[in-house]
Amino acid sequence: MSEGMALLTIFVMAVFVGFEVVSKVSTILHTPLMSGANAIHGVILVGAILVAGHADNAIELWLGLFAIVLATVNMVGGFVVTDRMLEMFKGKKPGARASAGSDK
Amino acid sequence: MSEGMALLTIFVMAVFVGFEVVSKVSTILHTPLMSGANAIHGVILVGAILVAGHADNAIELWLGLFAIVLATVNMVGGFVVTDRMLEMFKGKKPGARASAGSDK
Amino acid sequence: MSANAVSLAYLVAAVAFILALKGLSSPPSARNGNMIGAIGALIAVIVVLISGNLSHVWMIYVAMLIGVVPGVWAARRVKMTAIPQLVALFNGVGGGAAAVVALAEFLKSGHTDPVGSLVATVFSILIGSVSFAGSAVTFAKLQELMTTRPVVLPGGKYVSALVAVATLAAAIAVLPTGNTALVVALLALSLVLGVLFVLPVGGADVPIVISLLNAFTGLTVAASGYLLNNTLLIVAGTLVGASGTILTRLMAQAMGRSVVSILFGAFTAKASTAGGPSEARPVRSAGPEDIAILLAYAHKVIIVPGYGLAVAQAQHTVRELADLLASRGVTVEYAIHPVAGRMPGHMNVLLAEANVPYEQLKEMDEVNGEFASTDVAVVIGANDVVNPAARTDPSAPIYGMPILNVDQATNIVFMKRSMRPGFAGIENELLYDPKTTLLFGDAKDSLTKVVGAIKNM
Amino acid sequence: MSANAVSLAYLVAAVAFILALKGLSSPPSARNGNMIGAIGALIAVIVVLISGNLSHVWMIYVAMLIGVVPGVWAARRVKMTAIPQLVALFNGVGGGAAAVVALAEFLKSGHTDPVGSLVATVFSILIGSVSFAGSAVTFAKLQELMTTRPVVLPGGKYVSALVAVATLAAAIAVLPTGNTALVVALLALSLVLGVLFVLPVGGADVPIVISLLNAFTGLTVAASGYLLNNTLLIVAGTLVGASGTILTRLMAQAMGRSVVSILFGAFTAKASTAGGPSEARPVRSAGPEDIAILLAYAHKVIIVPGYGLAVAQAQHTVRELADLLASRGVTVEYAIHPVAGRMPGHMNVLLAEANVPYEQLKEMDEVNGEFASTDVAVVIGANDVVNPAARTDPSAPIYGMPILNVDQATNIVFMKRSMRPGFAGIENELLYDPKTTLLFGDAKDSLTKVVGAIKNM
Amino acid sequence: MPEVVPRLIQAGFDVVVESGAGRHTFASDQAYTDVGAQVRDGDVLADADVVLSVQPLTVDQIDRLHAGAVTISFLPVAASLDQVRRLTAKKITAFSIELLPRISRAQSMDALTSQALVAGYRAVLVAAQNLPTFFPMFMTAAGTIAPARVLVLGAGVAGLQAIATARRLGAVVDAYDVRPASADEVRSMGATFITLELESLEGSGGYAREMTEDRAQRQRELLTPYLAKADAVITTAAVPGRRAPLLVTTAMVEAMKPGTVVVDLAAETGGNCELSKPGELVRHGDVVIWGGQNVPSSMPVDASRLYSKNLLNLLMLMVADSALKLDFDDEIIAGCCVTHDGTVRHAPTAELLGEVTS
Amino acid sequence: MPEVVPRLIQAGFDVVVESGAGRHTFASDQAYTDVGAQVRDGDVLADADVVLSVQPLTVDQIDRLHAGAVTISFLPVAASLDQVRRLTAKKITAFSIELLPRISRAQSMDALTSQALVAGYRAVLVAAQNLPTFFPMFMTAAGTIAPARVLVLGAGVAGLQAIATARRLGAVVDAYDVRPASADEVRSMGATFITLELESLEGSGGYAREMTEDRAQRQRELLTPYLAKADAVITTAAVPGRRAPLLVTTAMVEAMKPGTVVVDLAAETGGNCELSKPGELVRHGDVVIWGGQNVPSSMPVDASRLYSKNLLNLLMLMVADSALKLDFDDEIIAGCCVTHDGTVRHAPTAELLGEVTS
Ligand SMILES: NC(=O)c1ccc[n+]([C@@H]2O[C@H](COP(=O)([O-])OP(=O)(O)OC[C@H]3O[C@@H](n4cnc5c(N)ncnc54)[C@H](OP(=O)(O)O)[C@@H]3O)[C@@H](O)[C@H]2O)c1
Ligand SMILES: NC(=O)c1ccc[n+]([C@@H]2O[C@H](COP(=O)([O-])OP(=O)(O)OC[C@H]3O[C@@H](n4cnc5c(N)ncnc54)[C@H](OP(=O)(O)O)[C@@H]3O)[C@@H](O)[C@H]2O)c1
Ligand SMILES: NC(=O)c1ccc[n+]([C@@H]2O[C@H](COP(=O)([O-])OP(=O)(O)OC[C@H]3O[C@@H](n4cnc5c(N)ncnc54)[C@H](O)[C@@H]3O)[C@@H](O)[C@H]2O)c1
Ligand SMILES: NC(=O)c1ccc[n+]([C@@H]2O[C@H](COP(=O)([O-])OP(=O)(O)OC[C@H]3O[C@@H](n4cnc5c(N)ncnc54)[C@H](O)[C@@H]3O)[C@@H](O)[C@H]2O)c1
Repeated sequence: MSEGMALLTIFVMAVFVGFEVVSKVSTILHTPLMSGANAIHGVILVGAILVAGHADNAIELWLGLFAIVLATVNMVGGFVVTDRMLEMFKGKKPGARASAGSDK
Repeated sequence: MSEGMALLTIFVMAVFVGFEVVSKVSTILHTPLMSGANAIHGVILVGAILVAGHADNAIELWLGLFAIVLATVNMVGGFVVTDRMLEMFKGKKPGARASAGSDK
Repeated sequence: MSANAVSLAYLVAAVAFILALKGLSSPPSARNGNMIGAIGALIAVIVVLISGNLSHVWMIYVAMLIGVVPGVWAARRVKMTAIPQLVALFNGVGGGAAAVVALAEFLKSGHTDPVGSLVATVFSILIGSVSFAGSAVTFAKLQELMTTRPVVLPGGKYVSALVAVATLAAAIAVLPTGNTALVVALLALSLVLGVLFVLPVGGADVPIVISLLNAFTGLTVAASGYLLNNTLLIVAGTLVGASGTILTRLMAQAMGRSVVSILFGAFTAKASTAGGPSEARPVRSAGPEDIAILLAYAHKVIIVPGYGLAVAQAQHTVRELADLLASRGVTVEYAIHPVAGRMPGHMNVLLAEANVPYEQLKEMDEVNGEFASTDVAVVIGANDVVNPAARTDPSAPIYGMPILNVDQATNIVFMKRSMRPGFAGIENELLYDPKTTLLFGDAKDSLTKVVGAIKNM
Repeated sequence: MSANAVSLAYLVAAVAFILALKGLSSPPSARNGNMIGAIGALIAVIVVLISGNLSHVWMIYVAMLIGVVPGVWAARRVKMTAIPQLVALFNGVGGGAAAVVALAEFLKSGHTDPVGSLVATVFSILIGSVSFAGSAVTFAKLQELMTTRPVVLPGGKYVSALVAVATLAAAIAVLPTGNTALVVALLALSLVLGVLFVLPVGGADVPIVISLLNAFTGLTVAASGYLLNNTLLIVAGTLVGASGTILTRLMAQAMGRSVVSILFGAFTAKASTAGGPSEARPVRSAGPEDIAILLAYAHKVIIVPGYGLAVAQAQHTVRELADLLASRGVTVEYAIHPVAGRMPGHMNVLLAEANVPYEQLKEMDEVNGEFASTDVAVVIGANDVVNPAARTDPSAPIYGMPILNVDQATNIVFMKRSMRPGFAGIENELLYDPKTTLLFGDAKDSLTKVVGAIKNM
Repeated sequence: MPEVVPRLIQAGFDVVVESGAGRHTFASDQAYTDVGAQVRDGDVLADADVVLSVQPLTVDQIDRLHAGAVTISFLPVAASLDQVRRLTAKKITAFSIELLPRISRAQSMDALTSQALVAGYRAVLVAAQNLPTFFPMFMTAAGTIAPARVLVLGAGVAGLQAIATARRLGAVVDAYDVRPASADEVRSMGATFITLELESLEGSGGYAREMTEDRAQRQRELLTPYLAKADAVITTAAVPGRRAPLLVTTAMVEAMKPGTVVVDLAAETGGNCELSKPGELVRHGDVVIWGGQNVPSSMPVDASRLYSKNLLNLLMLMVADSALKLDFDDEIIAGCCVTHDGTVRHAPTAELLGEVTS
Repeated sequence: MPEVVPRLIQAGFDVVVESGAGRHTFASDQAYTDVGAQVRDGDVLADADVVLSVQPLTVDQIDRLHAGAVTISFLPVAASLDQVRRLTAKKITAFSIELLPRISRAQSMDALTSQALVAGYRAVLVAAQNLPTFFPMFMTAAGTIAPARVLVLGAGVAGLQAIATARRLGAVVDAYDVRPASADEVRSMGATFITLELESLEGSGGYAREMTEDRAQRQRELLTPYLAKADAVITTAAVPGRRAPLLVTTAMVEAMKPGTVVVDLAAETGGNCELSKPGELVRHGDVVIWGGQNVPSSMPVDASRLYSKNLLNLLMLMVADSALKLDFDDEIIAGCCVTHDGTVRHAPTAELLGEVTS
């Protein structure tokens, strides 16, 4: 099996996992879930670090560093803000309903 | 990434897909689902064909052919019998409840 | 075909398998799911056949033909009631095939294989053989070629433990050596282990064991796939292994069993007798989901309320069930026996409270002719009023009392808490009828669960 | 670290992300899910940092520090109501990062890359930039830095179409040539496209667009992973892409919108005005699931029945809801206003029919003090009896009538069919209260759905 | 009722109806003739083979029957020794509905049950009618009306039906009975069962046994607080063949709230309440006590409909091949036959007669 | 009722109660004294500032009042012109409960509503009591009893309550009213609304208007088949200040099934049924017609409880700072005041008086 095919297979499987895992989420979790997923794609930080770490010239380096800053904001901020949204599910503390997102 | 790691990744992803996909099945479908899954692992037929087709000596060949027979029974019989079990869900025809499996 | 095209086709087949399992998980899509699975398998087989550089092609075709004929024939002809043993059989041959494939691969290149491959080989042979032998025994049990009761040999658990240890030793010994003789010994020991593993399992646990062996076979196939460097086998096998594991747990849960105690039944003296069909008379009980599906897919349902409905104060819930079914296009009626309950008109008072429209209540004479065309009669907390002893047993205190002809319905569901009799204190044969399914528990609880299950469908 | 160890660590991180999404899908496990995701991300970052052969390590650390500070600060300090725009912002910078990574990779080796990698590069830059620019605009909208109404430029749809075509052309042109100038052009065009894409979206659709852009970013990350030959990025990006897509559909469904019409809002003149907050007074309506969660996580719920409950004949269903909540440990009471309904004691008759215990019925005077400590007041088919105009508006025909102090509850849920007033024919300010959530529909239908949703939790 | 006549004719009977018999049930003589019965003025008894009636025949009426005739009616044996003697003398076969065995098969003939159903329902109407307050709860602009508390003593057929009807009207119902099974039965009607710290009493056939005076005294004491809380009390307690147990004494009535209504369905057999008089509305202080007398007749149409169906079912048991055929091996026929062919078949009655004559 | 006395005292009144006034509601004179009222024999009117009563004061009683006194009671103005004249002459301020505007705020004072509630409930009890059959359905071993069909004509407060009570007892209920909103209201009680092909009539304040004789005739014709199917008919139709509409003629009664019961709550204002006489049970053929007269008084305790609460709420509206203060800008006070300070404030009455004297 070629490496490309392996990656494709992994990609397809990941698509299924992604579909299945969230297919039965309740409305109230839409926003936190979106935010959590958003934080996860902050792993582009790994890519950014690789780019910066293996930069051959200044422009690559600076692009990489710029990407690191952006990706870090995405990842760290994302997890923290998601956690804040989910505070209402800590124990059984009602009423603190995040008025976010699902507003119409 | 080594080929082994790719296969491992695929394996892990497949585990998740397998888990997720059947995690909310109703009792009445337990037996048909088992039977369907059973038919699916009949794809070992592919392996058996490869073994027989690439056999270097008689013993490998015969083992391969034997495996082909077994695997074919598994695969073909499995899909047919599953289909029979599922006849009750054809349109809305009740009463023909497969009395299988879930008997106590 | 190029290697990439083959891989792509395999990927398509793998996706088909995923969709098949997904489809099989819900009633409306189950048949299509199975069909998609079959198509996936077909694609895989065609691809491997045309992907070229196979020798012995004609022999392969003949072998497949030899496999197809009995497979289809058995699957077609077998009686509905014999399906579980057939599934067991199919599973066994699949496990066997995987073990044989691993053996053949080992013979071809085993001595030179890296450890990783040897591990896969050993795993495949061991588990495949256990699955094969175990399935053979379950088949024999279900087909009643042997006793369905748990078989406990004298000192059985020591023998089992011994064989298990020996098998493991052989398996480990193979790894550094790649010794063929050891592999053959492993094969033999694994077969014995498979037999010992299933022998102590009692009748009720057999379906769970079949499911477990099914998961085993899946993992074997995945291991074979690793050996052959074939992603499709890995994915398909893993899918079956994973879903089979979950399914085994779900089945055990639904039947109130523990997988672990079944797994180690061979090694524990106690567990070996658990759940055997030692009760003189078997009844069939089921979970709320089963009842839900039975009802949701019926055309006509008659509800027979009795004293238990009143005791449970389940009048509102039964109405909810009736409304829910009606909204799904099922015809629902209530059959009111004149002496159901403990007061004349007890059921009327009860159902009027829940606002059941009077038109849905049918008197006995009016409804008795309808049972024959009824898919499911749901008897909720009633007993004497449907007891055929009133017709057949002159010594019964209810002999001569007209009863509701529930026994003429295609399926009968009883919701009650136990096997205890009703007011007249006599056993009800109908509880043991093969058409009958029992849902034990307080009527209100049971109804609530069934309603929930139907809503989730 | 060996390459295999790194891969293994990445696999662990990928699994963590899967578990994170799984956890985030159900309320009780959501917080842990998020935590697991964070741990996965931490592992990934640590591994890439220590896996060796990185240059410029200190600069990298500094860059990360520069990112952490504002990220955490913003996430911590922002007001609850401003969270959506923050999420949009985070999403945008993520997309931007992915695009920059792709650009850097391209600059490094783009001219020699195979077509496959170039496709990934182009995809990454295009979608990443769209996501970045689009998110920036949504941020501006939500933060009210610009109007929240759909912005339709004169001839907007032609401009959009033109830019889209140009972007596509640039993208395609890059593939055979690998021309740097074209890539820069692509970048610029994509940014413009992102802006044009989001401008015509009205306030109500913004959350859906954020979710869509989030899925886009996921796919961009996956593409970057392909470029960098990094499985973790592929898996994580794909997971987010797939789940984000599903989520977008779910969100659109829940709000009764069509994803397609939002997607192509920029190209269709009509769609651009749909659902804008052009109605003079916004109300917040929600789906049964929202109400279900609100109720299930409450400590104390007061049900306020009115004439609509009687019209819908939903007495049995409301009791079911109350029982269900009580069984989950929620305190439930009914607040009976003396003139609710159309006949003295109307609610009593109704609820007695459903067998609601008399003790759960509270008179107005008795219950009015309790609303302040109530988490959710559920007003079902009532209107006049909770209308604050009775206290505040001397010209109202109900002025001076004592009312139920529903407005003191932490959350208010109204179940009614429309915004129409009740018997007295006057508007109810409470419907527009920020604490109020409306569930439109026949009371019985709505209640049935809420009950179903709670049972599914 | 006219609707049973065709079944009788089909079974081979000639049906003769006393003129005016259907007056209270709105069944005109014409209605009977229409379905094939003969309507006769004057003496319908002389040539009758089977006589179906509600009340037992008087000695006079018995004299007019020919030997071998069959009578089916209510016949409280202990209180009708004269009639029994005459029936024996005239070799008439007499069946007493009261003596019908309480087995499942006999339920369709069980007039005690069907008439108790009517009585239980009527008892609640009487209570509601005489209560100065509402049964149901109302929360209105003019204040809240609390629901009435109804206490049912004796939860047999009539008692259960009273519970059901009172609950329907919205009252809060408590009930008490001595039989152990009745706790579940009461709960199955949605009422609260009162558990007193007393041993239970159950006789055969689902009936209660009589209790010792000591136990009765204790029971009354324990019930007093419940009576004082009640707005309406409905008593139905009975022990077959005995005087009804005394459950509510004058002192207990005096401890009740003003305006309380007591409905005593056992008034005819001695009364569960000391003050009740059959067929009368007695005022004692601010409490009203209503004594039932032939309660089912206050709802003549349905009461007769059920009763005639009961008698029909019983009679059909005695018919084979269009001819009367008494099978004394049948538990039901044997059980409720009082006299046959000159002998008293009902053992306790025979004993009683023996005692009296000796 | 004693329970309102403390509120009155708190508002600054001295409360005087006629001795024996609480007789029918089991409120002893002692009970009144206990809560702070004075109980007096004989003349309690002479020095009263405010007189609260159920029935309008007689001319005699009015004469005993001093000028400037306030009376609150039912006062059917059209039928009480004598009293009105006297009230005017004596400069007494008289309020009529009937004239209370039907606005939301006035609901707690609306005695018409509270008394209609009682009447609707009692009407069903009367019907059930007089019906020779069951209300609910029963499927028993002795055959099936069909549920009673109850027809309610006029679905105002009393009618809705009658529907509710009849449904509680298990009857199948149909109802008819002329107001368009009542279709939904009837359905909200679980009964079936009868739609006749007639235009609807709605006046102000949720009341019905009177209809032309032509339309009335047509309505009767269309209702006839429904009446013939019913087992019990409860009529509550009224048009404020007018004779009750005639809904059921003698011919229609004669077309009813034997045993049918008609309960006419409008008997006092002329009757919805031609044959009804207030306070009497009339038999016409096999049909029984019960005419209501002061129906709430048959359930004195709760009726008075609600009424006294209504009066209390109304009186409180006239009190400010512990003193009586009539604010004629208040829609309610203005609406139900008949005479004040020597003038007739109620326009239609003034007209009527004008007509009579002229
Ligand atoms: N209608 C009358 O007038 C009247 C009067 C007196 C006697 N009877 C007699 O009563 C009998 C009536 O027949 P029937 O079929 O209605 O009742 P039944 O024969 O007494 O059976 C009732 C069944 O309900 C079950 N049950 C009790 N509580 C329950 C609960 N909470 N949830 C679920 N199931 C519950 C019991 O089984 P488990 O314990 O296993 O749950 C029992 O087997 C007849 O024999 C009749 O002759 C009738
Ligand atoms: N109790 C009495 O004695 C009496 C007598 C006469 C008048 N009134 C007056 O009636 C009013 C009673 O207040 P209330 O709050 O109970 O009622 P309300 O103010 O009339 O409000 C009822 C609400 O229920 C909604 N509704 C109607 N059918 C529905 C259905 N099938 N499903 C869901 N919602 C439905 C209507 O809104 P949608 O149309 O948007 O669904 C309406 O806003 C007061 O003004 C009172 O003065 C009372
Ligand atoms: N299986 C059948 O065919 C059948 C038919 C009808 C009735 N039954 C059963 O027979 C039983 C009695 O029926 P019934 O109503 O005709 O009985 P009943 O009229 O003889 O007595 C009425 C009730 O009074 C109760 N009672 C007696 N002494 C009492 C005391 N001191 N205090 C309180 N309560 C006292 C009895 O237990 C009984 O429940 C019921 O359980 C009924 O279900 C069975
Ligand atoms: N908003 C409030 O404060 C308030 C208070 C009490 C009652 N109301 C409303 O006022 C209305 C009438 O109340 P009421 O019971 O005192 O009225 P009512 O006693 O004057 O009349 C009773 C009913 O008879 C009906 N009717 C009149 N002529 C008829 C005819 N020819 N055929 C059939 N029916 C006829 C009327 O429509 C009315 O429903 C009701 O809708 C009630 O809800 C409102």
